[in-house]
Amino acid sequence: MSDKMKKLTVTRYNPETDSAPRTQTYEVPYDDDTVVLDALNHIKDQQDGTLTYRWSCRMGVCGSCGMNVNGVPKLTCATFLRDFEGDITVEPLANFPIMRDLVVNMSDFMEKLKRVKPWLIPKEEKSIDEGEYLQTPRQLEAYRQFSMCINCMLCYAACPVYGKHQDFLGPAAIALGHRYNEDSRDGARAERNKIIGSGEGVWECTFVGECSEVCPKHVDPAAAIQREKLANVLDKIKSFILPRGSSR
Amino acid sequence: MAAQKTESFWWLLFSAGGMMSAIFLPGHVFFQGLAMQLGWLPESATSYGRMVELLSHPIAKLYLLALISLSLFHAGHRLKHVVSDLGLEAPGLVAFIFYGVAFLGTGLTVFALANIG
Amino acid sequence: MSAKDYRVPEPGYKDYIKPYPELWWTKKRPYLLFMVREFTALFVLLFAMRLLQGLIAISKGEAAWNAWLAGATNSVALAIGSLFALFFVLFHSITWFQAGAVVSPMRIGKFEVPPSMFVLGNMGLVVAVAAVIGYFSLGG
Amino acid sequence: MSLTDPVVHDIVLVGGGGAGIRAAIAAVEADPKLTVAMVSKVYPMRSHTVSAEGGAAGVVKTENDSFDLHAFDTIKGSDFISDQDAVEAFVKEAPRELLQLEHWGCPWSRDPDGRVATRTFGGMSTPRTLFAADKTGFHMLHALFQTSLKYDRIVRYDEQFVTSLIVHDGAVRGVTAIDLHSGKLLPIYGRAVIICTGGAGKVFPFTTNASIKTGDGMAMAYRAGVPLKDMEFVQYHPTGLPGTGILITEASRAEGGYLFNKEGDRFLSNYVPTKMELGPRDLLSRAIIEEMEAGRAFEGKHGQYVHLDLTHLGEKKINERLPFVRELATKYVGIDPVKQPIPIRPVVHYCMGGIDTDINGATPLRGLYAAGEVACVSINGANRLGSNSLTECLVFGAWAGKHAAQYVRQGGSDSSPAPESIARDEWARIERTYLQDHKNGERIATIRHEMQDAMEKGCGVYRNGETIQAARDKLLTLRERYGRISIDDRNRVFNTDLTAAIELDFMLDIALAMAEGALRRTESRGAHQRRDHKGRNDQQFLTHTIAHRTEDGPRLEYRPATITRWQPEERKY
Repeated sequence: MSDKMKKLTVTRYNPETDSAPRTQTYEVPYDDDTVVLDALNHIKDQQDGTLTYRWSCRMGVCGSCGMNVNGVPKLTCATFLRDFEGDITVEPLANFPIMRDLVVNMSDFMEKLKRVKPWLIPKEEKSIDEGEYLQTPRQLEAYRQFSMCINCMLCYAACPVYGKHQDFLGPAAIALGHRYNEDSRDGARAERNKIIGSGEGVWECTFVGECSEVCPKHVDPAAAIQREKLANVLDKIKSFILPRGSSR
Repeated sequence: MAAQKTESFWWLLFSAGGMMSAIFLPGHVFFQGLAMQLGWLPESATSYGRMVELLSHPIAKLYLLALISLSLFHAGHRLKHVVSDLGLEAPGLVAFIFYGVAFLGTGLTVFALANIG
Repeated sequence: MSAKDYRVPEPGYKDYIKPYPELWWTKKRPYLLFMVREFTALFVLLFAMRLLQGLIAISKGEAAWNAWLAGATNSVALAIGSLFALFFVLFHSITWFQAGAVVSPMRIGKFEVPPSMFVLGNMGLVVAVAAVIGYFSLGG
Repeated sequence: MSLTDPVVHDIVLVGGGGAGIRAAIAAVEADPKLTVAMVSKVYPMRSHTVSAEGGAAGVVKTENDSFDLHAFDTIKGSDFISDQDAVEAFVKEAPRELLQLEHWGCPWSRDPDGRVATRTFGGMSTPRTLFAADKTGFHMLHALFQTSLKYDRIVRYDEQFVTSLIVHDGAVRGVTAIDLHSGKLLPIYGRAVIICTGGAGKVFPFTTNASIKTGDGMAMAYRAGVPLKDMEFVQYHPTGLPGTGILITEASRAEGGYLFNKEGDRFLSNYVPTKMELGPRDLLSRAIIEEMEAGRAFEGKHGQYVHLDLTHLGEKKINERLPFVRELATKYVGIDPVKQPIPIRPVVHYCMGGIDTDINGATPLRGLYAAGEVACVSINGANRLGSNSLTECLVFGAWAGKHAAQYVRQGGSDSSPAPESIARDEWARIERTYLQDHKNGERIATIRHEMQDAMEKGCGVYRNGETIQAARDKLLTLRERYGRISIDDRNRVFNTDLTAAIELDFMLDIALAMAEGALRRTESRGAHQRRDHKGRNDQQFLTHTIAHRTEDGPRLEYRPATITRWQPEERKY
């Protein structure tokens, strides 16, 4: 590392001693390759072992190290210090309860994820001995983008609807439901729609669109949600016109 | 607060109205708004006789009904959310007012159109 | 035993929950733009009502129409209002088509139409529609 | 109170990655009554399986391929010390498991006719590697994790840091775990325990491995008296980004990428002329090091490197098959592989060794099973072939789960709870070992860095007796200095300073086992290359190294590798 130094103002919260979060400023050396996570690791290793945050893969795929950097939800392993003029503020992801320092409690999402049934429910069961379900590259392309979600929670931190209404299923969960709905092998859209099409589902979304802006994997959850809205309405119209046998 | 169960119905009207107003409203705002108010429209074009003649055509009636009614539902639905975004959480009342306006406006449009020609 | 009987120990310490700011939409530019987008609905509402007002005047007969028309022509105040309305209605059109490009991306054969082109194309449509409206409005 | 009331399950599973989740599903499907506690120090979808990129091998397409061919490739790749019975069983089960994943929704890349697509990996003689673009591990892990959500009997204990195995009367009875949220020690009892905690790449400084890969499971088993097998074999992946060690997948070579030295030569023609870029990883890593030593590598701010050139593949193919490579190279080294070659160098990637298990995943300790990178069956021998490890997670994960369930059904380890004192003693040990305040105590980061440095110097791509000895001596000193650590954080909630200290404790054990194994294997085989003992010595070392933990360091034994149908031959490509 070079001699260049950067000031990081980091949120600290220790539930055992603090009643509310406070901030602490550290100074770290950096060069062109230094990411925010490296800076935090430097602090933890050399200056203050009590600084608490999550991280793992350091290559933008495990989804652990999401934080608000200068107010914007970011994967800190892919956010370079060189891109910031002046000091940097590092806060825990917005809209989540803070467990400690930069660690947020995401059990709400884990609960919600399960509710959208994010697993394949085949149109017709096929035994493994019969081989794979056929799926053309084009059919794969129909849902591929929505299968790229790494559950990093940046979209939840960017979503004002979730900020205000914690019952909202939220961008990532709905996008994953959409991913299975769009999978040519799957046949359980109606079942998932019970939750995705409910009051806590797509209808709470006002399409602010920031979820898609901050998504590091270009999943575009906003698109998933709007498409689920449209599909839900079209289904209703269909079942209104053809009351029976209109599963899809 | 979870959204209403009927939300998908309102959303359908909202979307239809959004599309209608996005495509057609700018032209009307320009001509029936700005141009008319600045006196750019020739008198012959706005004469009572011509208006009635234009509006007597069933396609014109249908078009205006769709435009006005759906625009009202579009706007009502959106404003319902704006009010909530501004921090006023009274979903039942707000919905009643905005959708009420849209229904009332639709009724008046039907009534007015029926009385023309 | 059902799985639900198992409990991880209670932390005994409280997570900190930050209240959501009332004026959240003033905190970030994209949020503000979102509010402006939503706010366009007010002008859609007002202008739809204005059209309705004209219709009612026509339906009431020649005198009512002429009176309404007299109020509507050469009115600087109304013209300024219309200018605002035009701005917001156009803002609505653009953002609506942007949203449309997200909801159902357009393909022509194998070619995926990029959102900017989709918006541009649709704005062209708006202009064409306006020309038709103009044709009738100007007495054609 | 630092302890909490224990919880009881039938099977306790440590680790929530590819092998772990597969084991959990296999266990609950094998027996409709039992419950599995899936205990992980991270949320399962954060597990390191997520970082695997290139693919998973299996004879799904039988045109031009056979089980024997896959087995032979694997055995030859292993430099002939994999157990051939295990390899045969593995290759036969592989296609089934890959198809099972397909049935669970994994978005495998497809051929135009809708069948799963395959690519050729290093050391494989035919295209038999299934892939999901270049995010295979990510897609497999998420498909597994999301599928696991439908089983109510898989009870997740997320962010619970397991500190030790509970062993009583010669059988494993569960684990003790620090619940990170409360900071309390939670005893989790079960009638069988499966360990799927992955490898220990973090004992080295420069690795593709995530920060969580600290060998916890290996060390816990080792401390509980279970031997570690073949620990000296550590694989260097030939293509990592300099500086960060971020993995640039072998798939980039499978799709046609070339390696060039400074002089613009495809230098592999001097090393693996028949396979070139698709040679096995150990040979390629060595070739790159040789180029560096001969002064034919580029010099950069993070040391020497060579070029991985994809430019001739074209933008379309790169976007379709290698989008993640493009994303990583662009983001982390500022190079767009469509236009420029990527700088790469060998980087620590995988532990061939691990907990000594049989084909069923069973270890010598009653009730204890292991699968995935943490285990050594062994199918990987001295060098694993790329794309065998994801399949290994599935095949052996499933078998470990199934056999653990069977063991439980047959009574399992005695279900009467182990004495409470075990958990109490564990907490006392934690306080004594990690939470004591030593005046001018050692920082754990310092010891960790010195350990990693010692391992890189002593147990790198090339080793010799002296450097290994120096590394071993250094590790012994570090072990002693570890007794005087002083951590900054003495709070309960989410104490990552404490968990880092425990991880370092684990890693020191693992590093020592690696060094000891390397020191005593006086030959060169696969990933273990000694400058002072060149060439393979089949007479003496067609064997597995079995390391037992003692207070004075590892005690080694040797066990012959199982040879069935394929006799060792010279390994040429």
